[in-house]
Amino acid sequence: MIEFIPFIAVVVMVFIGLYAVMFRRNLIKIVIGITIIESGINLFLITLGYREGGVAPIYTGLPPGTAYPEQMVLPVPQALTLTSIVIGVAVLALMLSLVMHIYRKYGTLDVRKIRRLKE
Amino acid sequence: MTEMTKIVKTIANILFPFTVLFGLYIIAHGHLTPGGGFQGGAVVASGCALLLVAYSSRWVFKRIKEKRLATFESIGAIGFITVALLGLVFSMVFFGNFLAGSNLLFGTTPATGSTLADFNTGGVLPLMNFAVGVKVIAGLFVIVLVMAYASSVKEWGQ
Amino acid sequence: MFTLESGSGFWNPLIWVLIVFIAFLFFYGIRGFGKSIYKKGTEQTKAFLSGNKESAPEDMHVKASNLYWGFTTSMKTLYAGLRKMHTGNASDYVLWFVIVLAVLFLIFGVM
Amino acid sequence: MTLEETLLQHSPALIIAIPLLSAFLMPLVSRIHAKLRNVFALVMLGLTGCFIWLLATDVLASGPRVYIFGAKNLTLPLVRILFEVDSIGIFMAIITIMLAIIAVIYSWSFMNEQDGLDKYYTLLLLVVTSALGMEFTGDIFNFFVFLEISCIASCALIAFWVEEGEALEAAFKYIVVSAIGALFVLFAIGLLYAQYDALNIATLAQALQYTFLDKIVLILLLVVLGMKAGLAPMHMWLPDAYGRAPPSVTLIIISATLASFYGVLRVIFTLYGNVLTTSMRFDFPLHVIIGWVLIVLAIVSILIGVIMALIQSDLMRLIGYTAVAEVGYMFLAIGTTVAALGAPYATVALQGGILHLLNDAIDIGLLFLVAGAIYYVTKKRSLDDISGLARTMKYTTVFFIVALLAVAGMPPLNGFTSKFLIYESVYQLNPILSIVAILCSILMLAIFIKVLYAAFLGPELPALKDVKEAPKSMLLAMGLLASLAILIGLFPNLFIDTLVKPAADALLNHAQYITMVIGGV
Repeated sequence: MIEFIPFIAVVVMVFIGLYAVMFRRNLIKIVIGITIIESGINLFLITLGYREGGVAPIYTGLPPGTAYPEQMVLPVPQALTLTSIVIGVAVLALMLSLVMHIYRKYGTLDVRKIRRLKE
Repeated sequence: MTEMTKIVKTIANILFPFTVLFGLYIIAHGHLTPGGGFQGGAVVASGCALLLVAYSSRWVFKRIKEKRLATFESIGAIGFITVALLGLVFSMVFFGNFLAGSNLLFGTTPATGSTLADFNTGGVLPLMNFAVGVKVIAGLFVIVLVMAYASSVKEWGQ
Repeated sequence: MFTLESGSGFWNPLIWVLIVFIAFLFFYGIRGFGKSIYKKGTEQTKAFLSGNKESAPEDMHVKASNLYWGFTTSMKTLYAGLRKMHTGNASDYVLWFVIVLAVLFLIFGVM
Repeated sequence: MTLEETLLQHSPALIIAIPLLSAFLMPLVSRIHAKLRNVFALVMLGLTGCFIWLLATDVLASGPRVYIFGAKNLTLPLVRILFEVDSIGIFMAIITIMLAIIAVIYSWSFMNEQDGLDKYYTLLLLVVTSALGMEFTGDIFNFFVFLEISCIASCALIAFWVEEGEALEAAFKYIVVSAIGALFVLFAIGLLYAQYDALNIATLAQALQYTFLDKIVLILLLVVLGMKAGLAPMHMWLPDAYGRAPPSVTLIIISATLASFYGVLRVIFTLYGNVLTTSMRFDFPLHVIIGWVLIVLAIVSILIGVIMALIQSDLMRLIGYTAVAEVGYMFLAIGTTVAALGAPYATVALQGGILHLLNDAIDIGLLFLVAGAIYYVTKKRSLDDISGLARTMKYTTVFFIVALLAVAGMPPLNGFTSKFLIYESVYQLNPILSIVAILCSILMLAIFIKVLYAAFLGPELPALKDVKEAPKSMLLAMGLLASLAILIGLFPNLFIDTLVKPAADALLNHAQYITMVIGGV
């Protein structure tokens, strides 16, 4: 059971993020919601690569007596997570700068009032 | 953002070189330990953000031009792709590691097994880490700088 | 080479072009029977509106949103529904995405 | 090895590397001289086009090509990033580079009064790079990375007219929707990696078992990529983004959208190609369910796109809704192919759908260029404020009429050839679908007749007395697309035999795609 807790956390985080995006009105909160989803998915990837009692996959820094490569955690999901984090930073910066510009133009952060483009 | 008190400034002055040094260490050891260009670059950029918080964003904006940072960012990206293209030239494959095992710069072959890390290994990986590091330092710093500056000015962009 | 086969029919653009060309020649021939009394820049070319004066271009201009008035009016209920659907709210865009995901999960889950 | 062989061998990498390198060289180049920037972008895209041409001739003649990054040979386990280029990938690449070159030609005059153009060209080249990467990659995680690059870069381009609040709004909506979508793609990739320990599309396709998790992956990938391609009812970002981006940018975003559509094709036909005939409950094979789901969504897209376009008064937004309908036609063709997998008309439907990809890019692109030309000379967006432009903009009117007939599927223009194939094959699956498609095509003609009347015919307004014809580079860009539309319309077989049929075969014959990688180990 204990090994499922990260996955439950992933689902909870994704749903909290989706809730924030769908039902919160403030643009900043929507942006926060997206980052929560992203963290949930990063947690999912990290959990995939984790091995019970594994060590960090540093080739030259193995503790004496560890079997190589059976006791290392998987490095590929970590690489995926790193890439995802890097992309997340770019998306976050872009979204926040758009929010700043939108606030300047619309004078509000309420998502229900930012809909000049409809129908 | 306005200037902060003298205490904050002094602490920032002391911490700034160490933060930058630590970031550069992470960039340089990217091929041996966890970390690399992006992580180290983020640490250096957060050191620069420390300056932004302590001194005002105007103070930083006067000293460092946004255009120059953008140029550095391009140089980082160009360096990365150039190394990849050099792999195409020297080892006939894009992103090829032409320096590994050549006993030149970063070219020695590491000993197998659990040994001490040898800095002079990794082939083109450290070079790519440096390129990415330059790009990330410049990129993240310009993002933070422009955002901080823009939110401190009432009628910005005009 | 120029015939596009679809398994149950075919389409040859060159035959089509040929037919249009022949039709054009035909009508051009008919046009030749008319009298050539047309003169540019005379009263002939002015619009005849039952003796009324031609109004200013702004008044004659039928705006684009007034076109197809009949169609949109008769489809009023449909358009009311579609307008309600296109709220322009960014949250609703995500909501639609989640709804489609949920419906597909349901379909694939049952099947 | 001769020089040509060497270039050919490395062309998949170079096709990505050249636009990427030139994107980051752009800020430095534009410091030298402003005009040099335009020339540089055009030359670099032309060079990329040459490599695509070189690769296309080889791929069409002798089958798919694999390119491995960072190593000469494949070794197990397959953790290498690799590109796999087959006929459908090269077909998409040709569309992308064509749109990119035309967009750069168009922006020469269209954007020359703007500032910040170095960033504009950098982002434009990045979108081109990412679209090409999505089309060539043989690695599903790499696909995700390129998808994210394309969404970030095109979002920044949509907000390029930053002084307009609506552009920012459209960009924000686009980034919210596509960021969430891309995260779900990453989630799906994680699920695939968890089960099969691989990220390579060919290896995954080989190992796929259609377990419960694979079901989730399939739905996530289909819905997200469908959304990025503009499938209703998740299409709402599309008219916003298309309508508010500069028209030259819209052309590039069309290619990114089509790359997402290519992703749908790749997921269904290659990734799930082995399990499409799996029997589900009630003895329905999987492909029938996928096919009918796609068909229903496609019909909804066509209807919503056409009906909503009828009441728009903003010209670019109107074209955006028609683009939704056009995407619907493509999905209708793909849905028919999947639902009737194995039947002779399924191949015809697939050919129609793939040809419609090209035609959609040309027609919608041409319409946006015309709308951009109108905006450039009148500075007005609404159709209510313009009238009688045919008197002063003769060439633009001609190009608009070509685009109108093409997009409405009137013979002998290109829209007709692909729609003809789609109607004929869909009719054999279900006649009602075909009738709906034809009726919506007629409605589309009505919509554009309205635009023709409102913008080009009618009385000449005094406010528009001194408008001039659009500048030469814009006319050249429109002329290129219009002549392509006529060319494909008159000689459809030329394109179908050389490009479309190999592409359709490559999709249906997924075993070849898999053995290229698995057999190469």
